[in-house]
Amino acid sequence: MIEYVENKEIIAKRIARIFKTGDVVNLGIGLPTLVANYLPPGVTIILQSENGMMGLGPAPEKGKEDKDLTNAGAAPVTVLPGGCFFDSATSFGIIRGGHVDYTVLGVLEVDQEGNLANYKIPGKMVPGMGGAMDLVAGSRVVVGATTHLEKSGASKLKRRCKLPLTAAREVNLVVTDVGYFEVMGDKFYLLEYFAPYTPEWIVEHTDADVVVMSTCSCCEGL
Amino acid sequence: MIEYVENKEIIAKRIARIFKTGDVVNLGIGLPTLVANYLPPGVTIILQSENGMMGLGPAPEKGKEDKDLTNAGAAPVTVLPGGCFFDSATSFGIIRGGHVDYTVLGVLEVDQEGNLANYKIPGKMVPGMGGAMDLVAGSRVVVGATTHLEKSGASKLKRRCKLPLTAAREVNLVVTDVGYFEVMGDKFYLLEYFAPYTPEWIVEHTDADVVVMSTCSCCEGL
Amino acid sequence: MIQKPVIAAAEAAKLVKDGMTVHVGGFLGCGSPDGVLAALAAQGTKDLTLVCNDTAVLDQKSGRVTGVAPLVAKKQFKRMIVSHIGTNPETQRQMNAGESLVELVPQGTLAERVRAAGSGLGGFLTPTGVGTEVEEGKQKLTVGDRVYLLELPLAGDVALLKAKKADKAGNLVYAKTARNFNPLMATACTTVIAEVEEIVEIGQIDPDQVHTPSIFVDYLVKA
Amino acid sequence: MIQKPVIAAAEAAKLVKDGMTVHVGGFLGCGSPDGVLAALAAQGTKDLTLVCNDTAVLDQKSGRVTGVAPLVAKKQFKRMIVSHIGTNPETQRQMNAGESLVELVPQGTLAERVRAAGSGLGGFLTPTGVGTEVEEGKQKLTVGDRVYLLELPLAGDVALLKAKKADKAGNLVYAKTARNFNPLMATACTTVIAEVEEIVEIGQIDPDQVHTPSIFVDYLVKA
Repeated sequence: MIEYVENKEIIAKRIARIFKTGDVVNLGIGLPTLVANYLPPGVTIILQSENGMMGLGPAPEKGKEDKDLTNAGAAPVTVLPGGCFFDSATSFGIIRGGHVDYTVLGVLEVDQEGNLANYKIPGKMVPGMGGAMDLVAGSRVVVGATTHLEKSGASKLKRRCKLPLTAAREVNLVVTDVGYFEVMGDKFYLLEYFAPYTPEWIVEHTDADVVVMSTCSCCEGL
Repeated sequence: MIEYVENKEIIAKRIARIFKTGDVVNLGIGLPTLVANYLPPGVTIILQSENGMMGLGPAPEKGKEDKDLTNAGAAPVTVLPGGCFFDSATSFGIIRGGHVDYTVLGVLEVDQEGNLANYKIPGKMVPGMGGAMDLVAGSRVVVGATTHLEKSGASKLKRRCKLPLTAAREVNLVVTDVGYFEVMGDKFYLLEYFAPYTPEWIVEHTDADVVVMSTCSCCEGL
Repeated sequence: MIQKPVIAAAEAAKLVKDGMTVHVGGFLGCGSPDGVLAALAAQGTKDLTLVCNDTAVLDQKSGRVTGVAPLVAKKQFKRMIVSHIGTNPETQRQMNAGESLVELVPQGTLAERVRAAGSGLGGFLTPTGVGTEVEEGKQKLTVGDRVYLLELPLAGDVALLKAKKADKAGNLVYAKTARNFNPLMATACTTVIAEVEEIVEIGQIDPDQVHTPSIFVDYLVKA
Repeated sequence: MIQKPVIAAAEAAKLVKDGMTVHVGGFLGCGSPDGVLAALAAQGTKDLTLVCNDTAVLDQKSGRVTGVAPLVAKKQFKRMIVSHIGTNPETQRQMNAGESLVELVPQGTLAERVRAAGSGLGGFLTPTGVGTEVEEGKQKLTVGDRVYLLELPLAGDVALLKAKKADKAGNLVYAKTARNFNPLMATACTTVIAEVEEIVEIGQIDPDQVHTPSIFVDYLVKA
């Protein structure tokens, strides 16, 4: 009997391994932001921030914040050498134009058709989509980052999203705290599982069609 | 008996008096370029060049040419203090967006509907429209600058253009070497005549409907 | 080059009249013209339509208030066209209570709509929002094998900008991520007011390094 | 930040294969990547489609030859999508003789079509060309009380740029009117090669003053 325990760190760690040196990546606010902490040694990616910068660096030391330098969540950040700034039309030209290799976003619901809902719970929470709709429509690869189950025990991976969509059929990869999935042809394909969970457990606890790849293996070292 | 003698200088001089301080003006290659030489004292306009600059200055001294600083005709120019450079999309955003107050262009034919033909003589001369179509479609006021008659004696002002149009119904003002016209409601309105020509002579030598304004007067001091 | 009038924030606020559409630069308060916004809040101008990336931050716990948030709190906007209201719960409250109209627009579409207005385009085709609530009421066009939404320009009466530096002619240079929507707003409004930290002589900004050409700017306000 | 390979002009030319679509920066030769263009002329690559503001200057009287003119003279382009050919009579001759296909596009429309390709837009509505030969075969849409043409994106295989300065990461800064189409071409092609006069260390270009972000640039060539 495997007991599910939410683990955001494992999600961030696995996503961080997806990238190769030179990739341009946009990390959403919240869980996706953690990804930057777990890049494998020797891998250098370029972080884009949709409020207008390339080469996003870590948070500044306390007392060294610059009021004119924030990320898309209004938190103080730094710029790495070789980074640059641009206006919002250019920023979304970069995003929509396919010049961002990966966008990593949080998930309210994601379904086997590649639909994503992450911006609105009608009547409850309507923060607005911000840049999410453009990021999901425009980035080369869209990665959903989410705990596998809700607090209620319900699967975050669905047959069909019920919440308003952020974008239709744009999600390529989903990483949860139990496994790593590709979304294609109206199914989730399990590429890797994270011990102690097993492919059987994952199929049973996912409210969608999950195909376990014959190459599916346990991801080591997370 | 008045004999017609071509006079480009008078055209440039009259056009130069149209502007007020602060106007943003684009002067086409050729005759329109002469306008810059005749600005009345105390009037400061800002010249835009569609290849990407604001604050176009005069030609540099011989030997001081900069290979990276030319006008839209590839001639070396200078930039005035307070000028700036931008890319071609921005340049035509400025033009199309109505931020250029006046564009002054040469004319092959201009008609009483405000149609302009100045970019092509089929089978003979096809230089391409360059920026002319955008300038005519986008500028707040479009000024046609032309000698009144062709070498053949034919009127350059027409009832209907026969040559391919640069833009339809966009010309607002026409200045020739005999008078100053406004184009409106499918007619040329004569605002001023230039001695020795008279309103009667102009009406007779224009192959279009010309209404002589009751306020029409002889333009002095050209 | 012509010099632009340098006016006080209160004078700038007077150029904004009841019922106008106001484009405001800034991203969650970073790069907002705070002096002019404070004057506009004090003036109490009403029934405005706001075009801005967001309604900034109104955090009652921390007391943090940025950008247009004070004007939202004073209910000066009857309509807000923005991409994000998540950090200003008062916007959400007014929306839910039907006290003001909030139109949520994807951020890239918002930026491009303002650019289209400023650059004389009648609209553009974007893939963003296809298959979502955003497509409701919009014309869809297929180009190649992809479906796009036709999005329309978004012009305004007054633009309120924040820049780091201006010369006396009104050429602007922005700092870092405080640039954001400011250069776009500058192109799309009848009257453009730039609040700047520093005003230098004409000729002291490298003409290759101007972010907003002077011809877009009507008034300068010293921050 | 990643460094970009610095290659010779001849190596750069090898990245351009027969039949490709090549976007070339420059305006009548000002801001053209002349070294790479010379190598491409020497290489003799054929059946190219050119996207460029113009076919530059080929003046037999003065002997003045700029930009892509040598490639036109060698008939390396089967198709040219440009706004102006008036200063290169050979282009006009090839067009009239049916030896190559010349598509004349209004300059602002050309710039915007390249930008649309680079920024993921499916097209845009422009007033330019309405009521002229340019509207032939194009969809017309009415927005408000104005008629617009729907113009489509124009992407390419290889972009050849000229910049004043690059850092080793590939961030570019252009000089004066040599900027023109270069920053646009950088966004719209699969492979982007920038010929630059000077290459500096990463960190030596002010991040507020970068004209083309490094992520667009694949190769640098020292002019």
